[in-house]
Amino acid sequence: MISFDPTDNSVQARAWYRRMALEQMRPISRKYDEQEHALPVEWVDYYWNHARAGAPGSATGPSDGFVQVCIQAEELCFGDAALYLRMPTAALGGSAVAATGTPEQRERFLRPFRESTHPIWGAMAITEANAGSDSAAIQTTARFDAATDEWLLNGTKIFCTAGEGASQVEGGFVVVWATIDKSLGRGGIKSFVVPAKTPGMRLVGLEKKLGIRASDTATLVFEDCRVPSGNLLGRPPKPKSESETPSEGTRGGDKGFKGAMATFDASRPIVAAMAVGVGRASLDFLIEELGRQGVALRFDAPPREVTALERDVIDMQAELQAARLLTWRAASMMTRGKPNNLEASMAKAKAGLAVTKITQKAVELLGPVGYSKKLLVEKWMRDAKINDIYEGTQQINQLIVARRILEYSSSQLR
Amino acid sequence: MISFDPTDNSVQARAWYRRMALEQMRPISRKYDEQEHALPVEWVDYYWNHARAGAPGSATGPSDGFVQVCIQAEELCFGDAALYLRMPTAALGGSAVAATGTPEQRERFLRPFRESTHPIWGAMAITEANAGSDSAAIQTTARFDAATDEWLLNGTKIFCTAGEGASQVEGGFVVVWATIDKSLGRGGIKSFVVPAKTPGMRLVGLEKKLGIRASDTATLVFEDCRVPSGNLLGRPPKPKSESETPSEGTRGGDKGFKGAMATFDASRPIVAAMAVGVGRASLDFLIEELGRQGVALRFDAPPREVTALERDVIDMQAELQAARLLTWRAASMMTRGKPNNLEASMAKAKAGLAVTKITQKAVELLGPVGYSKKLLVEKWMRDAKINDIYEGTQQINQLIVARRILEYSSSQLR
Amino acid sequence: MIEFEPTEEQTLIVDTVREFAASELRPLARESDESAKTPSELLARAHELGLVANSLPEEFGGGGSRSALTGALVAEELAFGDLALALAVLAPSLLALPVADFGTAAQKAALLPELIANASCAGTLALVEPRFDSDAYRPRTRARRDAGGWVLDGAKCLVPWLFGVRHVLVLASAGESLAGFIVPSDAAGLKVTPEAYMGVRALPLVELGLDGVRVPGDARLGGETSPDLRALVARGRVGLAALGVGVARAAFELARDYAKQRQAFGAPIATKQAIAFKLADMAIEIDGARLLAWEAAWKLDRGEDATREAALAIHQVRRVALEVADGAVQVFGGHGYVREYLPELLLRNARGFACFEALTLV
Amino acid sequence: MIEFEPTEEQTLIVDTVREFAASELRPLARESDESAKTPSELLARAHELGLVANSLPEEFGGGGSRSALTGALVAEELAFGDLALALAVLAPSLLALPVADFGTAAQKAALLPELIANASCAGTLALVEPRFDSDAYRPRTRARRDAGGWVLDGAKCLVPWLFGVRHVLVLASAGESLAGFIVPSDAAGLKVTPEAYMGVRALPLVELGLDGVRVPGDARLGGETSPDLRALVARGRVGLAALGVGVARAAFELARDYAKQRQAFGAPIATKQAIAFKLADMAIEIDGARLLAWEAAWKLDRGEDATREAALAIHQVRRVALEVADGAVQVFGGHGYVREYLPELLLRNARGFACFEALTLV
Repeated sequence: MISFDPTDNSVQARAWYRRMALEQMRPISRKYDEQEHALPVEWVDYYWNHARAGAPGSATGPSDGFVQVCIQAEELCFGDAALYLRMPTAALGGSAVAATGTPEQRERFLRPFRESTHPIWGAMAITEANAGSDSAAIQTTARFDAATDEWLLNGTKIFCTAGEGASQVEGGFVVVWATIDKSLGRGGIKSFVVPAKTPGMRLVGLEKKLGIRASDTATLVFEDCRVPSGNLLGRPPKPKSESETPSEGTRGGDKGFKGAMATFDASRPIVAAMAVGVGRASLDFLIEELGRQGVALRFDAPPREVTALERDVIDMQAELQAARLLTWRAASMMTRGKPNNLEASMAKAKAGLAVTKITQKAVELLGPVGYSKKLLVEKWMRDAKINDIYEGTQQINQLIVARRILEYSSSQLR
Repeated sequence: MISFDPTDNSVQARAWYRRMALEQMRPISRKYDEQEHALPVEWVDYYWNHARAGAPGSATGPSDGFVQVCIQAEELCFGDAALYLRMPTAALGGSAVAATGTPEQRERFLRPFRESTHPIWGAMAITEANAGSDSAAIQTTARFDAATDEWLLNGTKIFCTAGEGASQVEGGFVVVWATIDKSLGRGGIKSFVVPAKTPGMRLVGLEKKLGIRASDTATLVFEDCRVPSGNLLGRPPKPKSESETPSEGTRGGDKGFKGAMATFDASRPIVAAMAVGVGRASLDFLIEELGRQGVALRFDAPPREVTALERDVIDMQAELQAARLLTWRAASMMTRGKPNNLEASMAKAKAGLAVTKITQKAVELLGPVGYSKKLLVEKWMRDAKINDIYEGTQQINQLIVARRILEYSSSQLR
Repeated sequence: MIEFEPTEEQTLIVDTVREFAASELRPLARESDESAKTPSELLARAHELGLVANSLPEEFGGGGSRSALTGALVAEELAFGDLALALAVLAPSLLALPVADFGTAAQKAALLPELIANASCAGTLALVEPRFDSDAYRPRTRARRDAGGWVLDGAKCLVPWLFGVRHVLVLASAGESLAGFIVPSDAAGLKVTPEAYMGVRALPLVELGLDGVRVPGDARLGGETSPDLRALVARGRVGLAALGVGVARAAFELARDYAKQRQAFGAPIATKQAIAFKLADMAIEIDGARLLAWEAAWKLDRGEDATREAALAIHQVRRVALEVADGAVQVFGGHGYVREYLPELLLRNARGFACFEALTLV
Repeated sequence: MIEFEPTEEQTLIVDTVREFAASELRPLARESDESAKTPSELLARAHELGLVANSLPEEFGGGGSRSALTGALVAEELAFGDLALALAVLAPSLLALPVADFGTAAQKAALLPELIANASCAGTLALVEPRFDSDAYRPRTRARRDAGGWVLDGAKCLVPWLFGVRHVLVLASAGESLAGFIVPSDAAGLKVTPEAYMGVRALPLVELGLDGVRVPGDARLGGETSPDLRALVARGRVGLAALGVGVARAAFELARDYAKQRQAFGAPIATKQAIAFKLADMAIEIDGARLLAWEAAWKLDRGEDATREAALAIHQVRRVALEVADGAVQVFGGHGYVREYLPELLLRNARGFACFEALTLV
């Protein structure tokens, strides 16, 4: 049935994370926006020690499944999106391991996130200077060294979120996309788990950014970086017919480019939820502040009296809620095991754009106060914009949606 | 120098056409919207007898040149865009003859518009069922019959504005785009003047439309329709080198596809001006009606008091004026003989879209009254939309602008 | 639990209505618009289907399964067929639902059996007023007490007036509250004038002049309970939002199919990003607007105040329906401007949501 | 005659300023933003160029060629280099122009020579107030007469405060009219607090607290003529509109060049319609906004009231500057989000136009 009623578990989790957002994150938002690249120790420690296990809830009661994960992401990004991205978790690297790794790999790489005595991070390294939206253009290579049964990675990855923590702190790891054979195009692209501090992996820079400054966006260089063959994510496939190329048939993991791309179907609703969280931070603050200034916002004002402010706020609310519901729908399909590639991209495209506009509008409506560094409204505008860019830009998600609704392949609609 | 000060001639013409708009056109707007396809006799006769010679003005005083033509089009479409399109003039057909015809052709085809004793029309027939924006895909053929020194036209043209008048009333003519050799692509496309009532040209239908219903949008069929060789617009070119294909070298007029496309650089600012006229009709009426209802519109209202209505109207005014100024700029370049292909498409794209939105918004802001047939506001919304479609859709004009600003050819940016 | 799947029963209803819209509404859309007439057989067939009766109380012959959410699902499917005909088909609920929700026992007994049994539309509702700032919550039409009854003065417009209307529920300001009065269609002082609008032309609409119209005291909906009918506005907005989603979906699907088939520059125009991305945006906006309408309907079904949710849903739908219909005209190019194709009709209809209030109810 | 060609003299000035912006402003844009400092040598070089002095009366050493239109042309070019530095470079006009336009003979004689001769910025202007609904026409900062002088109370923000400021023109409500008061920067009761904003970081801005600040009677701009300074708001808006056009043009050109060079899926991204059409829209909107700004400036030069034209121009520019800068970030993708490239800086600066008033004058 159609219902917008969260389960008790979700309600409880929402309240729990909201309190964390307001009490643990907001007070240090400005500090770590200004101290770009500094580790937000108090937050990292708090999360590792008090929040890592997740919100208290009934294991037996009904769950909103993946929708609850979205609610959690929304609440934490309502707190601070940059600190959310700096949380010590396996993050997108973990999603990749969970989605495409073997049981042994999942155990080996994810256990430390439960058992490590100090905070650790996971990350995913895909983008390169000349391979942004066009992941298939990846130039980082993985060459198999049969002598040592190792893969040698060579290349440079940019825009790797949490890449400092994941590459530098013992126990974490970076999932690196690399091609084992450029002639195979997408088919040659595989993911490799590179544990933190592996020789040959170097952190060469951290991006200075418009927003989410507390998040460590790293440039990582791989120079003859060796990882054991067992770090190629997925099971080495069964021997195939002779017509297969040897490199594809004998060395590749069983979930290559397509498998990796499929993790976007899970990550895009989360990014959408994160965007919604930032948007809500702005919108809630705006409404509260207007209230403090004696501006009531009516849903039933006489047409000739409706103020521009009122109409803007109604519009922002409608847009935010549309984005949130599209997000929940994509997540709900995920929970039910339904293919949600279309809906995930719809949610991401809508949320990225809507929240970009909502946070920009909030700055506008608050006048010089909104533009000032005294409030966080200007920061939320800067933070929000990333959601329109990463995990597939607005344009890439529109492209995916267009292909789906038109039933066009990627060669028919480019 | 930069100036927004119209010449005395323009001021006088504006007043003259505005009075015509209000006194001659508006009173019959609704009537001919309802009596679709009926000839608006009173208007046609009035125009032919009293307005054909143009606005009174000083022949020696300074002129705004092509800008004044835009002002005239704006005023008349402020009156009624459909009646404007039904005016007995050579219209786009005349522009083609003037731009690409020889002096002899100009004299032969345009003189009747000065001397005929009854109203006559000119028209341009380009579009075909499968060649809309893609004019190069034209299937109508022109075959040369050396025996009679005539061209034989075969094909079907749709969306021919004023096509009924131009094809049926003695003295008028239709300029038909046809290919003399499909293998030449665009290079094979030439324009032919087909006088009204030429055997082989048949009017087979008139479109029932959303708006501009008083305008006769015709479907014309050409079956072995013969016109003298001298009706191919332009001078037969000088003999060329042998490497030229004979059909191109010996039979084609000297201004083919490119010449014909160039007439759009003149017609697009006029279409933009027409759009601005319709938009102004809506916006002026809206402001007057709100005034009658006691709603004052302020440009300096305190931020928290600005009404949604006020902001909408400011937005409509800014958009309309931006469209108008872009139009005038493109026209002014035309007057100065400067290439204005980019600016003409900018004006058309902006005006078509802005006025679509302005007229839609006016209906909205006037509530049930705006939506009702009692006022003309709903008609203006229907009329306005054509400006976003003909003379190159919004998308085609964006494409032209994009190619110019990127310095891309039509094969680089498709 | 947060879920987005209709129940099996709802899916069944949706399938039935979709079929009905495809076979009975869509084929008549153009012709009814041109002739400005609702085919009377259509109403009879809709009555057979029990679309309205299904929501009304069992004791008076209805189906007893009232759900705003189901109503929204039904409305979208009908409007996907044709908006004007959808409004006509659903019109019997305009009087029946308010009477069922707010009426006194006597009012229910007097009106519901006829409204349920009768294939023609015996009742209607008048809320909108003929002025630019028609205010759903504060009509200028006023009701004042007089000699134990009420006297109504004012004007209404956009009142659906199908053949057979015998009563109209006139919403008026009674002091500070929004009250409804059941007025016979032949009441003295009631002047009925047919109207024409840019869109929904197949739906007969009238302007009502109320010049000292006298009704007895028990003509007030709910009688002595004097209910405030503000909730009706939300019910109207949710219904309209769902209809608007249906109109937008119709425009989107036409545009999508046309874009895949229409060739230009040697390929379907859908292969151009400018067209493809426009279609993608349409799809996204339609789905977002639908979910807002669903949430508001769901809230109504829980018996909660849905003023806010309904306002958000209709706000979004007003924009989305117009933009999508306009986009469809644009995708069709010149063909979008002629009445041989449906986009121009959808554009005219879509614009109506800007001023529609309570033209349908869920 | 309706024309769109700058005069030869204007073209010469534009070329000079464009060159200056390219060589002196653009290269410093990033560094000044990061360090939140205006390089003082820049002001000296701008002073040499006479950008401000050129508009001021000859009798006090200025160039005597005042034109809002020329001012708009100059402002666009400077902002194309960098907005914050453009505002800094133009800041001396904030006090000088109002004094030239409205000042008494004594005020002119006292202030203009220094403002013209001095390379540092000796005067500034305070209009905006630190609240969400800061109202250019109705400041809450009030001036009341007291013992032959005036007492000022209130608060201002977004006040440019470059090294060397000796006087600030405080705009305040004096009864119903908008009045200006020339206040020494060290006046008792005047509290100067540095501020930081999301954008224009290179420009030193302060909040001013005015707590019973007393100034003599002749400190009122225009003295006994008690001029209403509402016209200053229009002059500010026209200047800001032109600056906004410059910011948008900078963003557009960066995006255009990047799109032609950046490869994805085997071709420059500019060959994709989604990108190419976005660039086309940017170009169209920028040109439209520029023409609105020009028209308002032209009206000022005719000595006519340009309240309406200035309001339309700034309305349009607020939207266009933001959308174009945001679009540039989008075209740059991930690179648009990092401070290695300029689009993010342009986005932060562009958003400022929503609250800027009288941060520059023409």
